[in-house]
Amino acid sequence: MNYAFILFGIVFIPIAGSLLLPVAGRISSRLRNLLALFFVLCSFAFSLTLIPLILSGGTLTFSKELALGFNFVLVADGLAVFMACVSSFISAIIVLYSFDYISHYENQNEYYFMMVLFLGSMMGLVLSGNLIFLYFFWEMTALASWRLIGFFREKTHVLKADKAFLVTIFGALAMLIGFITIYSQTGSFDLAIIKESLKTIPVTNLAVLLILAGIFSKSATLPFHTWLPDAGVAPSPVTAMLHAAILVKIGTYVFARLFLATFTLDALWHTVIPIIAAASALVAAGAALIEKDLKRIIAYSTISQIGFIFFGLAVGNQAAIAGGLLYILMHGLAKAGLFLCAGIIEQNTGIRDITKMGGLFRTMPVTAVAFLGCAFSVMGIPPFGGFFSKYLVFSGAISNGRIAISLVFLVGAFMTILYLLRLFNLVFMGEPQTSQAKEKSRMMVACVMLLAILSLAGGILVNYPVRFIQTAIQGMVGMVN
Amino acid sequence: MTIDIIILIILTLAALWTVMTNTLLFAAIGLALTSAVLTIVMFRLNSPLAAVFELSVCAGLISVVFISVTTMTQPQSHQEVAQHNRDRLGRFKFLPLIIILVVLTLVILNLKPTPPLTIPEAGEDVRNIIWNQRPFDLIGQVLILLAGVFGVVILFKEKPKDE
Amino acid sequence: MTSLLILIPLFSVMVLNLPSRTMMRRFAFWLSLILAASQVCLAAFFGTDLWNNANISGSFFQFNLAVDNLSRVMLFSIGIVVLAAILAGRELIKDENRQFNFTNLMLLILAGMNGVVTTVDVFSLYVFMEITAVASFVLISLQKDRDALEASFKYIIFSALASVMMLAAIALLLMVSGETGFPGISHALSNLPTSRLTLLAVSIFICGLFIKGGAMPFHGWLPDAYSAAPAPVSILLAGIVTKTLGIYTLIRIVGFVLSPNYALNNILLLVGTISIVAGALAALGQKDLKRMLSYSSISQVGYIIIGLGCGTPLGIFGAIFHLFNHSIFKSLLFTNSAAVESRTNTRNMEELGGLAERMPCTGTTSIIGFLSAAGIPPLSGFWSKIIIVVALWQAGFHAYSAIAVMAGAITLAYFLSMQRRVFFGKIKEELKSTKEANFNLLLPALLLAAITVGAGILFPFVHDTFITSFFK
Amino acid sequence: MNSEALQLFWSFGPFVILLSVIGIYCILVTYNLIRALIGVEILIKAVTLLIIVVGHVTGHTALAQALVITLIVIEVVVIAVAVGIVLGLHHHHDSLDIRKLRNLKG
Repeated sequence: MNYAFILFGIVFIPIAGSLLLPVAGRISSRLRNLLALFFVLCSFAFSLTLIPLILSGGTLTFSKELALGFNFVLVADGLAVFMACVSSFISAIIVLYSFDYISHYENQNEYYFMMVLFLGSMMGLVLSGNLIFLYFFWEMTALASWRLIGFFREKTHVLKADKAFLVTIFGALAMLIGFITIYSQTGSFDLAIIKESLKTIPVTNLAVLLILAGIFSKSATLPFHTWLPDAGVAPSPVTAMLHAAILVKIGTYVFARLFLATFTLDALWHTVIPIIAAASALVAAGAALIEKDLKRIIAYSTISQIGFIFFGLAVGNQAAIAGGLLYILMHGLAKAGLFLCAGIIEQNTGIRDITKMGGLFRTMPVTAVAFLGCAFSVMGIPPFGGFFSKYLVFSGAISNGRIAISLVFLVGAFMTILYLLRLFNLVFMGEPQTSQAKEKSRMMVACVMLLAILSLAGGILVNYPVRFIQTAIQGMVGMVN
Repeated sequence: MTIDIIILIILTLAALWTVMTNTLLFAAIGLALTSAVLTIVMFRLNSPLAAVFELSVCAGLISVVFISVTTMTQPQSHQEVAQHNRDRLGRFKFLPLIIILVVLTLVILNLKPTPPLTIPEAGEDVRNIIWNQRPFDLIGQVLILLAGVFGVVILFKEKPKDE
Repeated sequence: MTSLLILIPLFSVMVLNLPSRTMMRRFAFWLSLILAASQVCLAAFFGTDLWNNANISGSFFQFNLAVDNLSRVMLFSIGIVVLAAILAGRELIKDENRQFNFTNLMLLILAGMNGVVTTVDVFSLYVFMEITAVASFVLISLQKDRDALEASFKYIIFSALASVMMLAAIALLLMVSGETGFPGISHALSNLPTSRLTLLAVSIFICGLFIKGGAMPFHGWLPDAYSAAPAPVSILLAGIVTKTLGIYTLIRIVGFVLSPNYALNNILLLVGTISIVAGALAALGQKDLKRMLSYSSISQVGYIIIGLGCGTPLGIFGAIFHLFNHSIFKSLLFTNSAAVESRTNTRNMEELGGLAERMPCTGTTSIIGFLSAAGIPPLSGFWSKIIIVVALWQAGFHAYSAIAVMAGAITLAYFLSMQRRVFFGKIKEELKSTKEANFNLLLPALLLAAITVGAGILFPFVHDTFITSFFK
Repeated sequence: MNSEALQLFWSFGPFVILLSVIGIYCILVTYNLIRALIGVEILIKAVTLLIIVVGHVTGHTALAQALVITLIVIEVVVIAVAVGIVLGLHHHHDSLDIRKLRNLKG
């Protein structure tokens, strides 16, 4: 039990620390920035220390009994530690990037407060082993993202933030009803107990439907996807954080946590979910092809890629799940890179309409290279990391006999290549249209370069994450199958 | 017992007249009358102390309050009054109908007045109940009187704020 | 000891008015503040044993009073809301004489509400409800402006109707059980088969309480009274007065006096659900800040009623917890609206905007208040709502539970629109010179926000000390 | 509560119901503030009668009288405050007509 402090550290250092940041901001902005980075890195470091334990096949649990099945449980198994490492690491890079990006604006105290609070809630969500606390942290992430998207106080921005908040909360409330349905089926909110009592019987379809509504609203999948492109009004680090690295992955994580690791799903869902995911992937890719706003294109691309992740997770054999989880990592790195590049471009040129850009390769070479690297990874060009995740998803699906739906996703993958190349062409190639904007901040450029390099390195050294993921899958699926 | 029923019917008629009558002054007087008849009922039902209260406070004090308010707020012209009365008659003409309907329903439900078999004896002393068993209500009376005093001070004495 | 809760305010009012009033004016504010604050501290830190200890007050004032955990929660809420209202009143009621009257009426209302929550006799309950009601009629019409007088008159008529219903019910209960004490009535009702008379008594009683508490089909007076009253009085009315008069009494009667009754529970569930949904929808369409908060109050009261209506101990606990939370966050929101109104002289949300820049503290506490109302973690409103929802589900009322959950989205929608129209957005030219509210309005706002956050984050602690003692 | 008491009770009960109907009807249809108060008064009369009757038939006359006395005191205070408010409204509108007050909505 003396490892429990690690679990608490991962969750509560950022949450408690975030409360300190507005105070620190009054003293000195440098102190506040460094503290924010420190809290995020703390989470990352604590998560890393758990890796050896996981690789040796163990899990770490802390639990405190409360009445009504509201037990406060923190569980660190393979899946949780994987997600914790990925999201805290990407967050750390994004916080580093924000140092320069955000320094021009007001409300910085609130920004860092919410950023770190968000990360803390995310960690709480990932580690919690109880549905009520999962919901608790889920809503807290929605709360933080509401303030982050509404960072600029203009009316239209606030409206869009409100929209995002309402859609995700609507989904979350549906999910809550689903949780309570499960509670009435099993008598507890504790995941371990639920797993025990649902071993033989499938969970009711109503509960699955309601929980899926929550997951899809958070992960911006087809019927609930409209808030995500609108949320692009937020500062770029926020969009990177929300759209790429963390927020939308919450849905996929909860999907894996509940539907793969805890419940036995009805066979029906293994057909329905890939179809929804495919529709989502195609529609969003189509939208990305015709959209003109730089950040909206990348946002639609995110919606499309999330479809691939759900596809991998829903197919349900080991290779496909591994592909889905690897996808979370690779897509997180690459998409964060793309958004941060977009942030650099937007801040330096002052425009977001890609038809008015062009020729930026000459003035922003490093950004362009980083952008291309990240884009290759998202497209799935070997040897970038994105290739391996896509490959695993497809090979898993095909070996499972899902030829038709795989073909649909193949079209989606092809469209990804099309719109990303179109984007790159319009922004970086061709004749310069606006005044020559330079890359001003070294820190920001270094961050995107780091992400591009990591995308490449992730591909070359792909066997390390895959090995870890396989251990994680053994931990979760091994018992179900 | 028949006499009780007759008094109660008079009580109802008094209330009806209070509501139906044309001028506010008569309405206030009708209210006093209702209270007075109620007092008689209370006497007959073994409640003399409460009856005295009812007579002095409700039939007396409250009627005085109503009558003075009525006289303070009566600047209507003759025509207005006539128009007003026609209006009122239109709205209130349904009341006797409703009363008859209610009586019929009660008769159908077999809830008609019947002579009693026995009348129980009077119980404990009122003073004992008030002072020894329910002192909390007395404190309550003091409090509500204080609140009423503040209400009267604020509502009657201070000048209203100009708009 | 408990009788002191009523006697001390009573004697304070007498002492304040006996010598020359001018001399006592300055003193009155501090006296009332200290009384309210000490009530909060006593209720927070001492268990029920202290209150029910007869030795402290001696044998002279032996009233039939008792404090259980429900009363203790109410005493705490009463103290804190009265504290907030007194502070706000010092800031917002400029005229000295009027302020003195305000303070005196506050003391009377404090005594009245303390009486309501501590008495164990149904007629004394009525008496103290009337004291509170009369004091609030006067408080609403304190400024004697037109809207306030109208609202006050409307409130008087509705309240009188409710009182008459209650009295009739009390008379019928007296008929059935032969006495007016809670234990006696409870005993008599549990021993007797349900007769038509009992059913009639209970239904009239509940109906009267619905009017007093402003549940949805009976709410006609509430939005007017809340929005037309002077700002400090709306804090008091919305925060605690109608909750004590209507909702606390409902919980006390239904949860602790009457025996469980299937038909009654169904009525409660129905009325509660109508209040939740219709109140929230009505709030969506409001332009006046205080009217929106009033309709939101109706909607939140619905949650308390359905919690009570599910009839299980857990549901009743959820109802009590939500009652507490509601009195905290609703008085917080009304304090903020008072701050906004005092600085901008308008309550029309179309004319406001961007105030968060100028009034950061008010804007932030308002966020905390409405998130708690919408049931967003980690604030305390989340826990009470989830307890109510789980209790409903356990009791088998799945549809009601689902409606209650999804109404949270509507709640959030109108509050977000309020926050956007009042505090976010670009600041209007004429509001550029707005300043942050004064200390007397910030202090209660911060205090109430701290309670909301604290009770939410420290829920395990609240749970251990509070829930367990309830189910003892 | 025995059947005799119940029977006795119901010989008075109809009049309580009649008085309440009159009072409620008056409140509902009148346009005059003072008449609304008179309607309230009649309702209170009805309930006073009810309490006295209940005290009579159950033999708790003393308790019933104690309750009625308190009730009368409360009634006076409520009416006094209400009359004060009516006068205030009269000052503003120069009329007692409810139709002229409707600038607040439910």
